[in-house]
Amino acid sequence: MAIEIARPAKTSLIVQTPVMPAAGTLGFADEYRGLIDYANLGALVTNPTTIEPWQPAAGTRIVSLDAGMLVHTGLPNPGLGALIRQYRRVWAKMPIPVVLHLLGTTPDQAKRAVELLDAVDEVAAVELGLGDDMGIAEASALVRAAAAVEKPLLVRLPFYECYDLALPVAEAGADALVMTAAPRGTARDAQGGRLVSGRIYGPLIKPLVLRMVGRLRRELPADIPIIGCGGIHSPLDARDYIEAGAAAVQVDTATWVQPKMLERIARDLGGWIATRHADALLDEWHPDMGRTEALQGRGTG
Amino acid sequence: MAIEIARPAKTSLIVQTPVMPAAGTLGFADEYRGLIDYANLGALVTNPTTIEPWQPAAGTRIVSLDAGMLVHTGLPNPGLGALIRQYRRVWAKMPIPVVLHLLGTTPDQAKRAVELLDAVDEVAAVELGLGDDMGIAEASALVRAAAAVEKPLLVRLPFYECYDLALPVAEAGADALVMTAAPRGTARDAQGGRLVSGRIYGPLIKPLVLRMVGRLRRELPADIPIIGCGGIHSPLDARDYIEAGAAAVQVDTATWVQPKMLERIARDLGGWIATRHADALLDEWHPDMGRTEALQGRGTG
Amino acid sequence: MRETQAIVERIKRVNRGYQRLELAVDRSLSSLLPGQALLTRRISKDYEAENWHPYLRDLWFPVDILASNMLVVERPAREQFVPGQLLSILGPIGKPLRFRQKLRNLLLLAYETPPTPLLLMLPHLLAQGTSLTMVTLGAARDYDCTHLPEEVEIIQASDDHNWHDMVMTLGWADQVFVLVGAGPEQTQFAEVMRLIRSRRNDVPANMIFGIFQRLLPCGVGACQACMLPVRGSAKLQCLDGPAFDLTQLRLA
Amino acid sequence: MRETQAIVERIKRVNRGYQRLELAVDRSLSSLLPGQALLTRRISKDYEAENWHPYLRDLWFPVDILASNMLVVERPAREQFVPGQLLSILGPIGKPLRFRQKLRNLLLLAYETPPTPLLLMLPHLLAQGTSLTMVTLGAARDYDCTHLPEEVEIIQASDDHNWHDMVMTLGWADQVFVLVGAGPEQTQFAEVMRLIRSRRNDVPANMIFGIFQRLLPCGVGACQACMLPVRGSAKLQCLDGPAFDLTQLRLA
Ligand SMILES: Cc1cc2nc3c(=O)[nH]c(=O)nc-3n(C[C@H](O)[C@H](O)[C@H](O)COP(=O)(O)OP(=O)(O)OC[C@H]3O[C@@H](n4cnc5c(N)ncnc54)[C@H](O)[C@@H]3O)c2cc1C
Ligand SMILES: Cc1cc2nc3c(=O)[nH]c(=O)nc-3n(C[C@H](O)[C@H](O)[C@H](O)COP(=O)(O)OP(=O)(O)OC[C@H]3O[C@@H](n4cnc5c(N)ncnc54)[C@H](O)[C@@H]3O)c2cc1C
Ligand SMILES: Cc1cc2nc3c(=O)[nH]c(=O)nc-3n(C[C@H](O)[C@H](O)[C@H](O)COP(=O)(O)O)c2cc1C
Ligand SMILES: Cc1cc2nc3c(=O)[nH]c(=O)nc-3n(C[C@H](O)[C@H](O)[C@H](O)COP(=O)(O)O)c2cc1C
Ligand code: FES
Ligand code: FES
Repeated sequence: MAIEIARPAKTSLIVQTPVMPAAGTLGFADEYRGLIDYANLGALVTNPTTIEPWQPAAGTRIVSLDAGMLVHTGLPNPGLGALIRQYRRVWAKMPIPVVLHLLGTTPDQAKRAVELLDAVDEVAAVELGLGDDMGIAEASALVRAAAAVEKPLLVRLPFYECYDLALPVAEAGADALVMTAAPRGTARDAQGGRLVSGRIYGPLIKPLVLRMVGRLRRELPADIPIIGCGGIHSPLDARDYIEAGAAAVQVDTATWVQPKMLERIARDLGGWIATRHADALLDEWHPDMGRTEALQGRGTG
Repeated sequence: MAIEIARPAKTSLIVQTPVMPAAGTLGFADEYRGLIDYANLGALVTNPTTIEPWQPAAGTRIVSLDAGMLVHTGLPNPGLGALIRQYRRVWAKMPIPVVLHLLGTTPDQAKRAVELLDAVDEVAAVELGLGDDMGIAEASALVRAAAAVEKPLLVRLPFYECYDLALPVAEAGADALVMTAAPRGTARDAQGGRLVSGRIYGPLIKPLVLRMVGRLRRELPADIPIIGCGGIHSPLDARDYIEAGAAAVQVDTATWVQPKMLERIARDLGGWIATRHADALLDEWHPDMGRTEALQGRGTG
Repeated sequence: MRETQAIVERIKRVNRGYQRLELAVDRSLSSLLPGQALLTRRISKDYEAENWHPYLRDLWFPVDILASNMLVVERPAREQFVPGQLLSILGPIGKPLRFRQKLRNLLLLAYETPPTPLLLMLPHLLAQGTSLTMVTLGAARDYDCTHLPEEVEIIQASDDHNWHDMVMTLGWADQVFVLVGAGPEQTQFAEVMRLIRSRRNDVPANMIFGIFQRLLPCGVGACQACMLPVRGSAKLQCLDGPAFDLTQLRLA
Repeated sequence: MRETQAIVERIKRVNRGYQRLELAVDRSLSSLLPGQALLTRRISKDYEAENWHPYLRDLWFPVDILASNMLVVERPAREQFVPGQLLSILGPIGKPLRFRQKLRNLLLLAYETPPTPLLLMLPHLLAQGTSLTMVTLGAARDYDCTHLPEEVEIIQASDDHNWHDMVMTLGWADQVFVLVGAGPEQTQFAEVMRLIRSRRNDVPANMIFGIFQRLLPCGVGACQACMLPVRGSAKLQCLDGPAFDLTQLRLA
């Protein structure tokens, strides 16, 4: 079940299985080697990167929540140039396309990033993450700058501004929309005793994001693929997103809690999508069955 | 620890303990008699009511979620006039003020409701619930119509539009803001097997709403009280809202799961707020201690 | 209706899919009657360490009353319990079933759901000489009935909801209780009513009752999630149910 | 680093606050060394029924290795386990502690946290003749040490972090491991370093090591939540830790 995210007159991103990690969960390259068989995923989405190096955040990084967690890392990274030097040889060996997550700051920085990235064949596509509280004009300008890239451009929308930004961002040049970044929240740090802020991940956000995806799928033009992302923690969660209209999904912190779950979701969803059009029963494809003839026939087995 | 929500030249709402149920959780009057001692609460907020009678929703009403639930009842009620006739004698006997939750539809209906309610002494205040997806102009017009009421007017803000609407709604005549209504979401109904929509309640929404309350408390003028509402399920959750800047809290579905929790939160928070200014240790007030002399001295013991 | 605490005292497997738990309960629950249920959740001794998973209370129908402070409930075997588990209980929930005076032949139909909520009435009715027939239809047939009192006639319907002597079973009954699982109950009740009407000409009021077992968020009439369209007015499963006359209920 | 499954085989209370669990584990974990840990979560046999509470994996430091497939861990007594509980384990996490060659006097300081992560090293070092002193400071003093090998000298510090012979204990040690709880570790390590420096003039590099026990979301270097500012570069607790030279760490 291959999905193609193509750009007129540019390169395209071909995803064999519509399941990939959410940016920030799997690292910059092959950190999960030995735990996950990357060949079973649709793509690798890297941790967020910036043109300049970023240092880790001070203070509490993690708070455990009911059915989720708060994360505030400060998105440390050595800067795009250093990252490319450090990882391009590992990326070249990955059995799946590499999507580089670029943190959206200014159009100027996006332009510099695009110039760097167009020279890196090991990166198959770029995912731009929009900052919170961006207005429509600011977001559009940023996406236009990033859309100068020769590769397909995915744009991840912020949670609260999802409805407002979806169409303008698509019109500014996004080839696919990722819905959504994790929402910001506040929780009490059990260790430090204080209220701290950060992004909220986990099963708890799924009902909220699932509704957004369903609603925006009905409202947006059909030719803009939506990639659902938010609290997917099981094959059934992923199927819910596909049923709500997503073309593919990204799995967030489930991978940290149960690394095999990412691969399991990928294999289940790939098989399910391949077989459901033939009106197969839901459990004719089961992740423990191993690869089916159907998939082998499609060249992904 | 009494809180007064006053209106210039109108009546005021005095809440002895800053804890009340969220609209829709405790029924229209004394449905929880025998399980909850109402005298320990700050106020009763009724289920949502409308001018015209509303019928229950068809289909799935409840879906169990990780750390929460999806609810879609259709808000059945016999219409405001019938409700007042049916419940005013019970309201008169309540040991706490009754806040009637009025579902916000049109300015015209709000005006009719206000005329009915001003003649009902048993109702101490009105809480207006704004519909989702209301623009600023529409919400302001609705609040202005409801603000004609002689009683204090609380306005409950929708989740996603909270930031946009808070200030306009306050300026249109709200005496206090309730933040927020439960967000809408989508989940799979385990019984029926289909994706269904409804409002999302429970601990899962707390980190999201807590951040909104903290942020809006910093941004709004200090004389507009904020009542925090979203996933409060323990005394510590309630204290988090007070620390983030709320003047009072509403407890949602925690009451259904563990009815005594509402009273427990009320007694803990009342005691904590009364003692913390004297720099008492956190556990000098403990809900199992019974009523303290401090509170008895204030006439609520 | 009160909130009380109970303790799981003993656990016993009764068949392939079900286990029975003996619960030490508050004495106020010993007056519970067939049809009434408990809204239950596991709690820990330490109230502050309260854990909110699963979020909703479960609706448990007792199957036996052993003593004034001892109830038996039946739960799926896959749920894991250990003796000593503390429970918080809201109950009794609902109104007792009302049996016809001089009831001779009672018919019980369980459709797509284990017959658990029907079991508490069995010993009492057998003792007063009522003849009891229980028919399991659809997925209800997965429930192994060998541990039930042998005086109860158990019939497994065929895949197309037929059984030998169907006309007689339906004709002889002077009262019928139909149990369906949570889900679109009105559709399921409509199916059973069509079945009954196809074999019995007159279906008078006050004879065939449907038993609901929806998830009940509050159990006290506050949340209105259990509201049902019963002819003439809106009824609540938690206060007025679980049984409603199927000739009065709006069916799908 | 692998993902494997383990089973809780036996449970034994060791003191007022703690219990020990014997875990049947994958043989790949028997080569685990002092300092290394397991990222653990409870799972059910039915993978599809996966339950996500609590959400994060716990960091468990083994305290003993009984056989090639048998580890012992120590958990707070309030956590409830039953034999047969299935666990998912990511591990080993982190690098083994590096002991000085010809180590004679090892000093262990546990500050505000039970000394569990320090226990696996004890039998091995005692066997090779190292003299071991463990000082408990602050809340670490709540941990009852009577079940530890009697050759280990246990000292409870006073409320103001003093103890008899403090200058000697600090002066004689040729290596020190300082354990603090999760929380603002840099602040806690800074406090302990001030204490040490107040009684010992020279604190050379490669002598005093801080042991971190933060929550680790991924354990494999992907999430970067455990990144620490160590002089010269950023280090990860999960890959490079749990021990870092306290003279190299940026302290608060
Ligand atoms: C000009 C400028 C420079 C900044 N420089 C820095 C800096 O050097 N270091 C710094 O920490 N902050 C910097 N910030 C602030 C930064 O945007 C955040 O406020 C801060 O990083 C908070 O970190 P966070 O973990 O909440 O990441 P976020 O603010 O949430 O980062 C936003 C972006 O990162 C993505 N993202 C965030 N978290 C994750 C995650 N866990 N997984 C995947 N994707 C994620 C989002 O999709 C989006 O692309 C800068 C802001 C500006 C405007
Ligand atoms: C003119 C008009 C007439 C309508 N008439 C009806 C009608 O007769 N019946 C009907 O069901 N729908 C009616 N609707 C639609 C209605 O607004 C909702 O779409 C529908 O009720 C969905 O129900 P809900 O449970 O999601 O309530 P909501 O749509 O969420 O109700 C919104 C209002 O109810 C409050 N609210 C919602 N749920 C709760 C709760 N559980 N506890 C406390 N407060 C809550 C909110 O704060 C807000 O005040 C009407 C809409 C319009 C515009
Ligand atoms: C130019 C610039 C550089 C920053 N560098 C870092 C950094 O290295 N590490 C970090 O944690 N935060 C960094 N920040 C983030 C700030 O500390 C702060 O979190 C961010 O600007 C959001 O600020 P606010 O809380 O005022 O919205 C940087 C911010 C800016 C504007
Ligand atoms: C005038 C009016 C009366 C309605 N009455 C009811 C009602 O009695 N019961 C109900 O469940 N929904 C009622 N609805 C709600 C509709 O069924 C529907 O849920 C609502 O209008 C939202 O529609 P949407 O899904 O198109 O946004 C009513 C809607 C309107 C406009
Ligand atoms: S369960 Fe809440 S009204 Fe019946
Ligand atoms: S725990 Fe994720 S990088 Fe160390």
